[in-house]
Amino acid sequence: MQEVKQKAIELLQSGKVQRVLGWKTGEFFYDLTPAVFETVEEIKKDFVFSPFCGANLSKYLIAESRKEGKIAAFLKPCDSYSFVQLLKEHRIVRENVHVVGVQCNGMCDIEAIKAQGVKGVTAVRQEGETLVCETLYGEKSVPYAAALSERCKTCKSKKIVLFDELLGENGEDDPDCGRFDLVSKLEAMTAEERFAFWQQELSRCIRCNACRNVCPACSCEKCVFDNDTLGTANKAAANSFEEQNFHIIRAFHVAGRCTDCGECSRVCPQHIPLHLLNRKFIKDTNELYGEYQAGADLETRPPLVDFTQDDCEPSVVYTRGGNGK
Amino acid sequence: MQVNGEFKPKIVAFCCNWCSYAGADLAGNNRLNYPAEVKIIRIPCSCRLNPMFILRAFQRGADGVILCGCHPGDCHYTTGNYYARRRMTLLFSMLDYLGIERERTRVEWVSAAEGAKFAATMNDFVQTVTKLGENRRLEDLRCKK
Amino acid sequence: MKQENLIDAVRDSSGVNPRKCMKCGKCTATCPAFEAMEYHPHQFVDMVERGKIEQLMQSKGIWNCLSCFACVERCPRNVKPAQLIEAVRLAVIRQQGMNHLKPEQIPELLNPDLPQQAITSAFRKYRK
Amino acid sequence: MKKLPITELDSFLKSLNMPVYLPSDDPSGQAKFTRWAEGVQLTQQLNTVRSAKDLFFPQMENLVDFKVQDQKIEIIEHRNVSENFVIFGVRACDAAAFEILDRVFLSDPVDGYYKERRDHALIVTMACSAPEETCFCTAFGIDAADPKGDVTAWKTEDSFFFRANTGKGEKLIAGLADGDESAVQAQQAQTREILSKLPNGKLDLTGFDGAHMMEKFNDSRWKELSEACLGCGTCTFVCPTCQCYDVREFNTGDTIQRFRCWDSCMYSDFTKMSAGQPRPTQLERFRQRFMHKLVYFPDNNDGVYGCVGCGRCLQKCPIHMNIVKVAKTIGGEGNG
Amino acid sequence: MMHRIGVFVCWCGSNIAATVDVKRVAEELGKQPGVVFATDYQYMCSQSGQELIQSAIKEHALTGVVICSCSPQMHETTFRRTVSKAGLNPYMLEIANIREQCSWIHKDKETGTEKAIVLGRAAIAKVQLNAPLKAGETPVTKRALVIGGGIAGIQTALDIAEAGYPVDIVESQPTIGGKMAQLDKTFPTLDCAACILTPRMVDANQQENITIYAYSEVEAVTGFVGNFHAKIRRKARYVDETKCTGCGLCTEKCPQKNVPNEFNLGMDHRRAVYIPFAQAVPKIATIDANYCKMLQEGKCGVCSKICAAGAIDYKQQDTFVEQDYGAIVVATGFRPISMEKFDEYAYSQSPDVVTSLEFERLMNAAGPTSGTLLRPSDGTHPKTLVFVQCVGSRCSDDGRGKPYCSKICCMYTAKHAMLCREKYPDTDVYVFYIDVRAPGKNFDEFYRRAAEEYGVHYIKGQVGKIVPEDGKLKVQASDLLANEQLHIDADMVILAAAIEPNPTARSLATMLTTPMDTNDFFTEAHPKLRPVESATAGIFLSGTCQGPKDIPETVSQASACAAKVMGLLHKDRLVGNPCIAQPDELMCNGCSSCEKVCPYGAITYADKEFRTFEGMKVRRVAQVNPAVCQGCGACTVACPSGAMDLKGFSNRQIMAEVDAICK
Repeated sequence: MQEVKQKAIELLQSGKVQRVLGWKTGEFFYDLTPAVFETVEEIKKDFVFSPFCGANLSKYLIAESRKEGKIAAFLKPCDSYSFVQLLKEHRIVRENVHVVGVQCNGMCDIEAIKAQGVKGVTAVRQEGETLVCETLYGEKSVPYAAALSERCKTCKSKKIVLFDELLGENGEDDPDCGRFDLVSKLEAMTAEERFAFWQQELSRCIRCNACRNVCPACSCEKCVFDNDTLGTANKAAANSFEEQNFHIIRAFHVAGRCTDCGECSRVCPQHIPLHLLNRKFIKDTNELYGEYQAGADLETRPPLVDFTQDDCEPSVVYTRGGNGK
Repeated sequence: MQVNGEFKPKIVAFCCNWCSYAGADLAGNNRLNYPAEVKIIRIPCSCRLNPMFILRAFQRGADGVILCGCHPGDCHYTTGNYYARRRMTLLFSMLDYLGIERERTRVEWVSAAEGAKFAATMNDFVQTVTKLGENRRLEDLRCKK
Repeated sequence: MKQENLIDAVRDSSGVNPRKCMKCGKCTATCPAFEAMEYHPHQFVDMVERGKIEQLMQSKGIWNCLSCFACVERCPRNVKPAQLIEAVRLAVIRQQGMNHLKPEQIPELLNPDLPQQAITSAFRKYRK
Repeated sequence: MKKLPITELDSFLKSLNMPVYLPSDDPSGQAKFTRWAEGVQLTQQLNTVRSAKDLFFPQMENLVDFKVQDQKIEIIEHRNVSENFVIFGVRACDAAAFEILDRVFLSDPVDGYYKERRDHALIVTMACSAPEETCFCTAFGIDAADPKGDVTAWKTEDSFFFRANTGKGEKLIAGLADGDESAVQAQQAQTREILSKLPNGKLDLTGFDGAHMMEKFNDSRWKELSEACLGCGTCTFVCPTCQCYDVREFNTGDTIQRFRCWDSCMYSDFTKMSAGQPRPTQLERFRQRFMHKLVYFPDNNDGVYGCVGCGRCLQKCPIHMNIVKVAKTIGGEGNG
Repeated sequence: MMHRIGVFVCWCGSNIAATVDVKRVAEELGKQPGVVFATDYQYMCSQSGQELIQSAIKEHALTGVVICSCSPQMHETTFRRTVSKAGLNPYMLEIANIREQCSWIHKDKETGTEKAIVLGRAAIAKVQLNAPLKAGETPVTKRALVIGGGIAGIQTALDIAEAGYPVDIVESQPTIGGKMAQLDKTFPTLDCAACILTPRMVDANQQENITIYAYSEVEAVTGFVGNFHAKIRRKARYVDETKCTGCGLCTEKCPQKNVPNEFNLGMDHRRAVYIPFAQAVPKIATIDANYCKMLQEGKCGVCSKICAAGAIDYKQQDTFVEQDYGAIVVATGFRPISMEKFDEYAYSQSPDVVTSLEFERLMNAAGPTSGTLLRPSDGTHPKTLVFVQCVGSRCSDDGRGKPYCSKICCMYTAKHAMLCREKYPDTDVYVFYIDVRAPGKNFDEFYRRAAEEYGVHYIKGQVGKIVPEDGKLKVQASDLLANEQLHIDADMVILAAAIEPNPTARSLATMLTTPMDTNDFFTEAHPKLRPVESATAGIFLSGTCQGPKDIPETVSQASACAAKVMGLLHKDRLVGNPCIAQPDELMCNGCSSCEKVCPYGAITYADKEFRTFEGMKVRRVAQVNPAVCQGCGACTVACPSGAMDLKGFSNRQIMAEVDAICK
């Protein structure tokens, strides 16, 4: 962890970069904020890399890479996929970014810790496989694995797909991560059960747009749901239709572009498992059109802007996947 | 929509200008009957169909939405229907995943020469949607009477 | 059974639309039991189309059809005369009520000259 | 002081004979204000994800319909007359927030839609016994161990204790048996002990006032504070005091429905006008939110801040930027 | 701005008015917001109907027009012109299709009327959002490409060339001439096919404006009407075309003698180096690489040694020609279907069962028997001949045959039967027919002559099966008029095999993006009014690629096709379709999704400077080339931000239609 901070200082000191994109300390141990550091002093004071650096930094590079000078960005495996996807879509000026790949053992989530019944947590320390939490009500222990963010429990890849330099070892894809298990489980349900499941989940949506605004694939200049002239603007989730509409279209718009970084679900204040929508598209495209991982490279055509003459017909839906009768 | 106690579905059919719209015209030329519940919207190509239009139709009270285009390989614009095919496959799969009846959406390739197929397709689709009954799972109550 | 019902019954149970016939006569040309049938396959189709079912039901020829399906195989319009004949036979059998032939009775009725096809066909006819 | 065994809550709520809303866990395990019916359980959690403001100021409500028939337009106003209802289990922070909302909606011109609901509501607050580290209500002089409302309630191991604060409240609990206050006092002492230890409980807000308005406005550190902001509406939508709304129209085909819905000053189209966006970048929007809560609002409202320290934004902000960090960066010396 | 919309409801005589209450439609639509005028009229497309529209536009200051009438495919262009003459932008018009898609399919007047109102409402909703559009212009390349060098292709090419435009003919075979070159005599005049065809072939060869690419194939076509670009593969003949004199010496000396001669349908043999027939154009030898010993084994070289012109070139490779064209004519023709699936006719069991095209060669003086009719099996003179009609035609069964009538069989069978009887009066000739279809000029007279003067036995009924036995063909057939089953011992059976489109047509259609019907015939733009144009602008149809035709019909269609091509090539510039994609640069984020799905490469990107609140910023944004965009709309859906929209079919317009329909 110190190594990362040291690298940030070194890069800035050497003049290789003028700014550093990383994470800044908060009031607590867990409320870290993405931040741009311009001086060594700032870094020494506030730069932090810890198991609570969940935020994906790639999206900030859309704006940051267009500013004067070069910026160093610390990217975790997940973030690196998003970075490559954004490069592919010409959203980032590559030459202005110095990518430092940082390995990640899975990021923790304060809400996961609290879900273990730990209240008023003010500090935390790792002891082997255990997290010891200091709370307003005394010390409590939580297994490290239980503190992991939901998405990190089914991490698809520890590979940093693109970097200018790497801290630590590069990892590999994990095809057996089981990230589609929940999707399969849903597919195996009846249509009624699925409908009930999604109604219950989506009905909590408050249309705060956190999922959209954090999403590296949602980098439109103006979202169709904010666009008054297009006639598609939709500010409030007035009813279940608009909840469905927003999330279906958003998932569709990022289909083939979503790298499955899981930020949407992480930031949802209502804990809607939004990643299950994106993963459905990923699972479908993998099964129907061949394996495709957005952000894995700069060349492969995304499945929705590609085709083969013998693609399956849409009627495949009537017979495929879970027996939804 | 209920008419005299009988359920009459609202069906929106998006037809590509070159094949299916002409196919629908041919069905008319040949006086092939299909239910009046089907209303056709002309689009230049099946690839013009934005998933938002489909959801919009359901929001506004449609009970079924069908897209008709040139047969794969025959697209007037060479490749449009290939993209449409992927988009619709994924969209339909997503709707199904959300528990929305999968039979409410359909894609059928109808050439300009297939007036009979157009009529048969519409007859069959209307029948299927009628059996499903009113669209309840993707409805916007504000738009219902 | 009323006339219309009979026509419907024959059409339904055969699944044949006699209107598809273009009167080419290939069924009749190909029929090995031509001599034994007073109404030849193409006529048969025509008579069903015209609703002359009772006349067909009284015909002996329907029992002489071998059900070899040559007419079905070769019909260019997919009309399937043999299935119409079968449907007429069924109509006759249904009117006979429970007057079924038992399989064990069949050997006695067998004639060495009878083609194999006819035996198979007989099972189909009488086991109903 | 009245006492009610926990096991008898249901029969008590039923005996009230009017709609009761109380925080309950939904199937995903999150607490939200839910209309009580047989089987709806009071949550064990400290607070709801969304505040109680929804009950007076719903996220979306129709104001007026314009019905189009041929070339004529008929105007239909929506003025739903409310029946009396009870909000049960409101925490001190949310209860304090009602007073802030009242200052906005009940001052002239009065918001009829809000007033209608407010007038018909009976508020039963619930004292806190286990505050979270994100709580900082104490910074605003709110006593979580003794909240306001028509009735104040305390929940102990096995009982609820009720104290009426208003005549309406008096009537509500009149039928209950009297109880001994000592259990409540013990709980209050324990809670206050925790409250005194809250990491942000002594947030120093000196200097956030009208007199220092321009100084705060022009502070150079807004840039670094707002830099990571995603411009989503999470903080505003979970906030119990945010009260901005947008008025929009929806065309159902034959009717234009004019509705209002929550808006967020964090959104790029907030208060957009034909001339454009008065706060064009996220920095200005971000600054607006905190300047409003900490400077403009108290300046116009007898020093009352537009924040109650409920801590929801501390928990929910996707990038963990919040009012505490703002106050500490730009605010008083006392924050160390 | 609120539009002032006029609604015009057409009766189309009784076509619409019979099942749609047009008065009520006009009345209801007249109440719609924005509509200031609504009326009905008997024939909107008539002169007086159009005048009515024009005067209403002026009188009521209409800014948008909705016409409820027949399909826009029918009269959209007419009405656009109408409103344009009255000073309105032609794209301020929408047509509600209440004939083909309403009155003609609904029998109940109430139903039809209700639906017509909904369709009208949708058109009104759309026209509210229409914007005046102006079409761009593109130049026209004054050169035509004719694909296929049969009689259809030759005729079209000659007509175009004579009008002064250069034409290229691409023919896959070594010579032009097509199927007609294989025919013996032609009905109903009985003049010899070669005598009338070969002079036209020579004309084509000599016409200065015509370039013949024989033994060539179209490899790729890009572009659009007026601006096509084709890549033509010239297959290696292994003979230098510029040197070969067509003397034919090589074709006599080549030691490889056992190559089935496709010109005679495999009934005799040719050499590995060959000229298909004496009058071939271009008359140049071709080496069949599959059989040439030199090319296969590297040994031989006889032809090279004897060729005085030194034209043989074993190292020749395929070459490519690339050329721009303004118009493309498809004339890919037909072939008889395979008889493999018709086992009952014993085609594969007996050489004496032949197809009609084979029979043409057997009767032809240049054919394998030098024109003497002999049984292929034993070379004897056949006495009894049975002609079977409709083999594989009019079949709606499980894919053995074709559902359509092949049109030419009745007449050529009458010709064959007649010629047989004329040359060999000792023969018995039977024709089994289902119907005799002879509706052409002098056709029925011709058929009757066969029956009346030549004593051909015409029997109504089909042949059920044919069994070869003891050198005879046992034909079992029905005589429907006599209600008999016939048994004939025939010496030869001639099958009138159905015809089908050239098998390469399907891939060509894909390349040209031209629609085909389920039988792989090219679809004409309109079955009656635009019979020689395909639905794809700039692609024209000549001959049997569009449907079965005899020679006179083929030639007249070929000339009609030429006239259409000339009409196109005569124009210097083409007015394009203004309904094209347009990006909103303020919303575009330059992600390249649209570019990836554009079939025409019409989308490029540019870095542009935009004024923002944070100063000038450079962003990558999409640009559409209006001359290249064809308006399919693929990009509009690929674009996640909705920055790309399609003029004339905009997101808002389509959604307005959806709303109006679902209302």
